[in-house]
Amino acid sequence: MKLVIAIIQPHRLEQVKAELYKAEVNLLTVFEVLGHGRQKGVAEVYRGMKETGNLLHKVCLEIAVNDNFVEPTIDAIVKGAQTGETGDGKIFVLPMERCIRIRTREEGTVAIG
Amino acid sequence: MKLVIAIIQPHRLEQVKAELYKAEVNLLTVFEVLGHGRQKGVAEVYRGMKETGNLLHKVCLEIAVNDNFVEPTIDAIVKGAQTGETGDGKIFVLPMERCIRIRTREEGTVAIG
Amino acid sequence: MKLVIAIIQPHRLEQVKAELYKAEVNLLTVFEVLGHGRQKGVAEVYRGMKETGNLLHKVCLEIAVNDNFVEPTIDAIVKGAQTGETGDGKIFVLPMERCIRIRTREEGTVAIG
Amino acid sequence: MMLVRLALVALVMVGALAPGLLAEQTPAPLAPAVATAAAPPVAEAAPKVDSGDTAWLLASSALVLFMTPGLAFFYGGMVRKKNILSILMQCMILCCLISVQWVLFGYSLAFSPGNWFIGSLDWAGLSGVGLEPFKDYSATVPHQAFMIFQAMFAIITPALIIGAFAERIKFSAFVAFMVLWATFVYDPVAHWVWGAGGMLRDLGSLGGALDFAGGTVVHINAGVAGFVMCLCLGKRRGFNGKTNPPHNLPFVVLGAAMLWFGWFGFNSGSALAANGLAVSAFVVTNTAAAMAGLTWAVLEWLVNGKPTIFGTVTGAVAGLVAITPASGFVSVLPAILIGIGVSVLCFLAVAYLKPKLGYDDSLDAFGVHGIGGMWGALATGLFASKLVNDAGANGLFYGNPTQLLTQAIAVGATILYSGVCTFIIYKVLDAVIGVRATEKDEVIGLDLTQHREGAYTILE
Amino acid sequence: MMLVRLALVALVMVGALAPGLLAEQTPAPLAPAVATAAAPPVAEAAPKVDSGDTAWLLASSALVLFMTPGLAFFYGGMVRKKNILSILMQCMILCCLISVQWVLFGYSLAFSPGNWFIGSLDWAGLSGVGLEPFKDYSATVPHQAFMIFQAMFAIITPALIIGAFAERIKFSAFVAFMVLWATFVYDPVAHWVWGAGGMLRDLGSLGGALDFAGGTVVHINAGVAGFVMCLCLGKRRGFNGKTNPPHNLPFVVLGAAMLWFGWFGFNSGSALAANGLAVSAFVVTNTAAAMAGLTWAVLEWLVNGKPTIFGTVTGAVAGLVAITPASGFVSVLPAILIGIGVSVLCFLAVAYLKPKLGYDDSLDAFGVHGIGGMWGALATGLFASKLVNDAGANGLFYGNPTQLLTQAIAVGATILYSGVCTFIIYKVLDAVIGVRATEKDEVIGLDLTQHREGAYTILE
Amino acid sequence: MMLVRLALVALVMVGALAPGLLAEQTPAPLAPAVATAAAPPVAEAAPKVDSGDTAWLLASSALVLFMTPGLAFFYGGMVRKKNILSILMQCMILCCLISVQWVLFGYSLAFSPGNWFIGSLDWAGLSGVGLEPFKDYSATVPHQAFMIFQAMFAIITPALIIGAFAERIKFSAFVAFMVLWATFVYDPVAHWVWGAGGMLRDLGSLGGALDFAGGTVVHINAGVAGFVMCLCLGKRRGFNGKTNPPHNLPFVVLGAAMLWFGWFGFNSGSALAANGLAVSAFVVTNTAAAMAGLTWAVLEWLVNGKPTIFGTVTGAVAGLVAITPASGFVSVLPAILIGIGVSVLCFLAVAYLKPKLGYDDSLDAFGVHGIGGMWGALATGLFASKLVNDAGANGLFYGNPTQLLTQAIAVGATILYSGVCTFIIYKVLDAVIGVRATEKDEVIGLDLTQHREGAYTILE
Ligand SMILES: Nc1ncnc2c1ncn2[C@@H]1O[C@H](COP(=O)(O)OP(=O)(O)O)[C@@H](O)[C@H]1O
Ligand SMILES: Nc1ncnc2c1ncn2[C@@H]1O[C@H](COP(=O)(O)OP(=O)(O)O)[C@@H](O)[C@H]1O
Ligand SMILES: Nc1ncnc2c1ncn2[C@@H]1O[C@H](COP(=O)(O)OP(=O)(O)O)[C@@H](O)[C@H]1O
Repeated sequence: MKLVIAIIQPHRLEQVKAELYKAEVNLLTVFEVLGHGRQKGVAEVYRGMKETGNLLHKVCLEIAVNDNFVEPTIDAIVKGAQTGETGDGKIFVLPMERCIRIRTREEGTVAIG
Repeated sequence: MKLVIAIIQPHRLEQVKAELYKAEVNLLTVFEVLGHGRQKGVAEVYRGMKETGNLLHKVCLEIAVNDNFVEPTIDAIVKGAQTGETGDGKIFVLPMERCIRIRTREEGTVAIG
Repeated sequence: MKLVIAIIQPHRLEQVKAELYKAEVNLLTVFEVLGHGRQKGVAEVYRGMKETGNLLHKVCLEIAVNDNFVEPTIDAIVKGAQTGETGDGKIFVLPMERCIRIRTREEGTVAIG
Repeated sequence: MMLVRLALVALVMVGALAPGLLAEQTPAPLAPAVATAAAPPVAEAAPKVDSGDTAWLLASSALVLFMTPGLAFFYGGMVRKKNILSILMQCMILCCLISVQWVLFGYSLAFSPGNWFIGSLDWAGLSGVGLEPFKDYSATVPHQAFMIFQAMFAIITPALIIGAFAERIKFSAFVAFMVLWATFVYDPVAHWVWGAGGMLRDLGSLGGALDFAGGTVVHINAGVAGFVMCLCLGKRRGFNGKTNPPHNLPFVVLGAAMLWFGWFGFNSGSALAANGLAVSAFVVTNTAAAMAGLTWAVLEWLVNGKPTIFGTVTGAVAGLVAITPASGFVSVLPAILIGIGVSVLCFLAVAYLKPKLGYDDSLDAFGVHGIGGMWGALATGLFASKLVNDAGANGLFYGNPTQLLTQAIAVGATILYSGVCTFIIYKVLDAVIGVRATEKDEVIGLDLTQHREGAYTILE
Repeated sequence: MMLVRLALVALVMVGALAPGLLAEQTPAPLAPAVATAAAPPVAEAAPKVDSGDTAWLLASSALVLFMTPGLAFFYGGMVRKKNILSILMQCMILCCLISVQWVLFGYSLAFSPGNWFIGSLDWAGLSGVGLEPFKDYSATVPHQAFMIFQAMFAIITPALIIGAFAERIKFSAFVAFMVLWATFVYDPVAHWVWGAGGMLRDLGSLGGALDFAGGTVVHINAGVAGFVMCLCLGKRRGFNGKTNPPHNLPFVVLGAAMLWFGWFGFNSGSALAANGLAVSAFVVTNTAAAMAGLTWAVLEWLVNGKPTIFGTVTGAVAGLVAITPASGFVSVLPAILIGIGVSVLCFLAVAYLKPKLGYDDSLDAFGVHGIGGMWGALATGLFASKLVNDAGANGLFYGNPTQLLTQAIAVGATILYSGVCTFIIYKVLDAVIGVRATEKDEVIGLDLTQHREGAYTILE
Repeated sequence: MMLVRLALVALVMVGALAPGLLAEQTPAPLAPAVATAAAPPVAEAAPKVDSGDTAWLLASSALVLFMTPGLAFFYGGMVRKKNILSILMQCMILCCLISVQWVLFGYSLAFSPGNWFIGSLDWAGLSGVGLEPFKDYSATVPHQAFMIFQAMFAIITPALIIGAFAERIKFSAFVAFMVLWATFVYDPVAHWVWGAGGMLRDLGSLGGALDFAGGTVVHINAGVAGFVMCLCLGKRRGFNGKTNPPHNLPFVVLGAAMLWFGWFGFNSGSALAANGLAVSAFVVTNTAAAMAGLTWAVLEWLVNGKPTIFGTVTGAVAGLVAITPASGFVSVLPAILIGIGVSVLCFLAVAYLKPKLGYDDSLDAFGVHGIGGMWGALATGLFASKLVNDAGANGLFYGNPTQLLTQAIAVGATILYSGVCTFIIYKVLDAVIGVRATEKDEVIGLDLTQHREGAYTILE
């Protein structure tokens, strides 16, 4: 089992979700993050002073998948999120040892989906 | 050492925290996420148009624990979060290689607690 | 490849970022979390009733790095975030199996930076 | 049980008072308006509209209308994120509901000449309520202006109750409750105090109860109803005496500011003219609010170590509540005392009495409006002075202890009537449709479950 | 294409009407103000300023100014987080822009005595617009008070259009569009309806079109312009008929409350005096808003199972729109009918017509203001009564079917003129500077790309 | 050191002026109110309350009260999340504190007939301040109405200073500072300019300084105090010339809208009557605000490539500041010039001077109110015209260069007095209780550390 973490552009979330459904990956967790990468954001100006924090809005997806789903998941994310411009984001795959469904206390492969 | 990630219903957070204290797990990190799972949320309607995003408010817990604490932690979370209805959430256990306490730069098992 | 997760005091973010740049770690993802640790926060009082939730604002950093960057990254975070007082936070290092750059679909070491 | 006992007491009391009242009241043709005491006894000339008075009453009506959304934010900021829309909705639907009820029959029930208990339906649909002044209520402004000014009071009063049962009421039951409550509780009590021939307006040898802008009619009435409702409904699930922090304190402050701003219309507008009395009411209103806000902050500083903005605005609102009945009858130094008194009492009620007794008055509708209103009504009996308002009366400290008794009777009658009727309405509704939200709905939040909408998006 | 056809029809219609109008109009020296009908035919004494009337008109002007930020929050809460500042900016820059345009030449174009189509530049820079009353517009308040009251209308009207093209317009194009629109569309239409000698103020044997506070000038005018703009600009990218939830519904409610509050100045202030007519307008305004809010909630309850706060305040605003032209001419029961009618119509437009036709009127500027304004203008022709306003006219239900025709002509003329001119302005601007934001800018959000600032911080 | 030098200059200057002033002033029994110049020299009839004037003054008082919460949101939106409540609290506690101080002794110090420097305590507790008009201040409205209108000015002036030391002051020190500042700085300066016998109201052969609604008393006074305080307190920790983005820009806009709205009461209400002068003040107020907002946006467009809403509302507020002293003396075209001028000056101050000099005026209290107030006061000396206000004076451009000198003296006196006294108060307080928050408190945020409460919840 793996935990796939993807950081994407906020406005691509809908497409990514659509691609994931096509790949039959239906369960996911999403949250808002700030990303600092190669992408240069818009330099904000407040009362004449430039704000250079340069943290850009991104969306982070966490998806726990069984091993055979890793590749389709990655493909779906790339398909949905790729624009070809800097700032498209990254996918990280982490090993995951256990997965438990709270409702039933089922564990393992069956609990993931 | 493991990193336990749990996604639960927001309104069970208090109970989960209470159970964790009982299990002597006192340190944790919490944040708000949106979950997409089996649970069907309330379909929102705005000026007659249904919103079908279907991302539900959830709370994510991250708890770093020593190996012998993994089981008690899982038990506590399940106990606090289980309602028996869809949407109760999941627990993921990830291997963790190192843990450093910033204040003291202590590392390893001792730094976790 | 590792995923370095650091939980720090919000007001140290600027320093940590500065230290990371010095260490040539330029890419990171940040989000706001609530931490429950040893640190005792200010007990809030609303209309005479104490609020004892005791979850304090923290900032969480996620940084994917190549193995040779793990140590410098940890050093930089500690340098930027350490005040010596309870609440300074923790660093967790997780093994990471794959890293994909969405824009190019490059994978592995090269995709991290 | 306790409530049933209370009901009995009420009936007895009302029964005991009624004959005397009837005797006194029935013959007297429209006693001079005590509460709305601005009108001097004019010679029988045709009443003329004064443009300045009308301008002020219209401005005041707009200000009072603005208070209900103000209250929505005051309350809405206090609840958890998942329930703010339910509060906003409850307040705004009352703006809609009662505005319509009022022109259709509410105003008629409350203000048309009827008996000592309630008006008639003669003015239903505003028939007979025209654009000429109606001498008994306002000699210098169009009758409809008085009507619409009063409409705003009829809207905000039930809205105040919302604070008591926030976060756990079913919306359908809320609507039904409010229609009944407005009709069977608010309209009669308004009639008693302000209506031509109303029973508290002239208590015979006791004189009339003084209530310039609604201490009994508005605040006690709503506060007690809230108290009964929160007892009947029970606590919020998961409520353990610990408070949920307000999800958006700036909204609470915004609401309080809108309330303070609007309250100038509420109290000063109740002079029904842009004259010295209006000015005096304006001044004491501001002073009492300020002093009460200050007092609450100081109490917190002493008790909790730090003063809060939440406490300060709570105190200011409590001060506004307390000065309401007194605002046309007291001068500025008594206003300061009223402000101090109300914050001490409400602070005790909210921070000690409530946790002690363990009722869940979610946003302190009773603790602030009930307690504050009682103090204000009684304090009017202490500090009222004919020097401020010739058409009023002197209070205890100006040599007239009877006035305090009169005030106490008004307070008692309102408490009993409001308490009993609210209880009855609750029981009927609970039997018929059920008042409380289901556990699941409460846990998910009323916004999603009662209204299918969420207040804030997370991502976009 | 369709639009081009419409333009032709408009030209024909205007062409057909013009000669007759000219014939009727030109000789008649400043026909009595129908819309601003408060002024009685005074004997030729030197006009005197009435302090009460002036107080109310100044208060009303402040209230109407407050509506534009109200609208900013009403609209701003509805968009996605990344675009709220663009809405606020568009509204506030209009406050600035039109305030200046108005004193420089806008007021003169709209209100100085000119021909049937437009005023002159005689009053440019307010020359000749003094502190004495100007009898044709307001006999009892300084002329400049009337001017500044009208300024607020000139500000909010273009602001209403923003809802139609929200989240996708280039800011520079927005500014250019608004300057042109205010000058070439708003100012003439205001002249037609309210200006001395304006063509819709006296349609000869048809009488004059009744528009008390701006059903045609403000709401239809803006609503139709919005409709044309959203057709021209096309849909927002990613728009698939599904709605983006409002990012901050409490802001929507706050905005609606500010609008309701300010609307008392809008409608009641249009009496230009603190008299019975002002009171009547105040009462029907409140009633129609309330009834419309209630109706929308009920419709949602029936159709979607739950009433929403979003729907309720949308309904209330629609009610305010619809009562606007009628507010000085109808009594309270017709106001209730107008309120019911507008919510039914706008609900259908917003929830069925829009998805069906597939245009992307982002925040329903056309659906609420266009449709609501048309209903209101026509309903004035149904329910107007001389019993309410002697200087007005009777409507269909009071025995004068002609009035409905007159109203229909005013509606038609406004629709055609606004539609055609908006289209022309769009086309010119699109050719010269391009009106729509680039895809990239739209996707990142207008706040960052058009203004280099963000609404909310995440961390601190 | 520099400050000490300044203090010396001040003493010298005041010393030099005083004898002349005394000579001129002492005999003259209550010179005619220049600033509050609405009152015509009435024959000695018993003064009568005018309902229209009273209505407008009450409405204006409510509007000005509403400005302080407006300011709270304007400032509160600009700070970081962890400090917003401290701003709201500081503003609201001032509403409470000064309201009480004012009725107890502040009004007496400022307005009771005293000497050229300060009033007496004769009117303490409002004794002698009744419901009859007091001819010297307002011939047609109750004296208490004038008093409460002035109370609102006394509240907002210290609140303006908050912007300068935001995010780093200890709350206890704040309270002490404000009580002292209101009493020893605001009250005397108000007396100089507006009080009967005040030293700037009649500068002998120079005429009187013109300050219609508070350019010197309110804005320069507060702005300079802010400047001194931010120098004394030092920069916020971590401040490196880079700005923290405002945490909630919609709140900033909301606050600006409330300020604009309330400012109509501030300026137009200062006519103390609903007459032509009030209307004129209303018109120029709106125009200057609009033009200044526009100018700031244009400057940003030129300098930074994009106009911002933050800049636009900052400009509008600056415009309101600048027109304040001039509002009763200038006509609309000068108002436009005043609006342009203030935005240019304040933009330079905020975007260039501040970073250059490196002081940390957190929210530009000095940059906007100080600079804007000075420009406004001087511009009054340029553009004032007796055609607008017969009781005023002509400015430089209307042939009276002396007026500019008079204005400069008023500006100088205010700067010096305010600067010196603020410095002294700071030094005393810093020695006694310490003014600045501890590093730890500042870092955690003032909300939690000074008030034990947080503005927004994250989870619920
Ligand atoms: N090594 C990393 N660790 C953590 N987050 C990263 C890392 N690299 C990229 N990110 C995240 O991905 C986002 C996009 O990265 P960026 O470099 O801008 O685009 P691209 O991957 O197209 O070059 C960043 O804003 C950041 O949130
Ligand atoms: N495979 C997964 N990867 C990531 N998050 C998941 C996964 N499965 C479930 N979740 C999270 O857990 C939440 C609850 O899951 P859901 O399927 O609704 O309930 P249950 O686990 O009771 O069937 C989801 O909303 C989602 O946030
Ligand atoms: N075992 C843990 N698992 C998850 N989060 C932790 C853990 N230990 C600490 N944290 C996070 O680190 C923050 C700081 O920890 P705390 O114990 O207060 O400080 P210190 O590490 O200096 O003793 C906590 O608020 C919490 O968010």
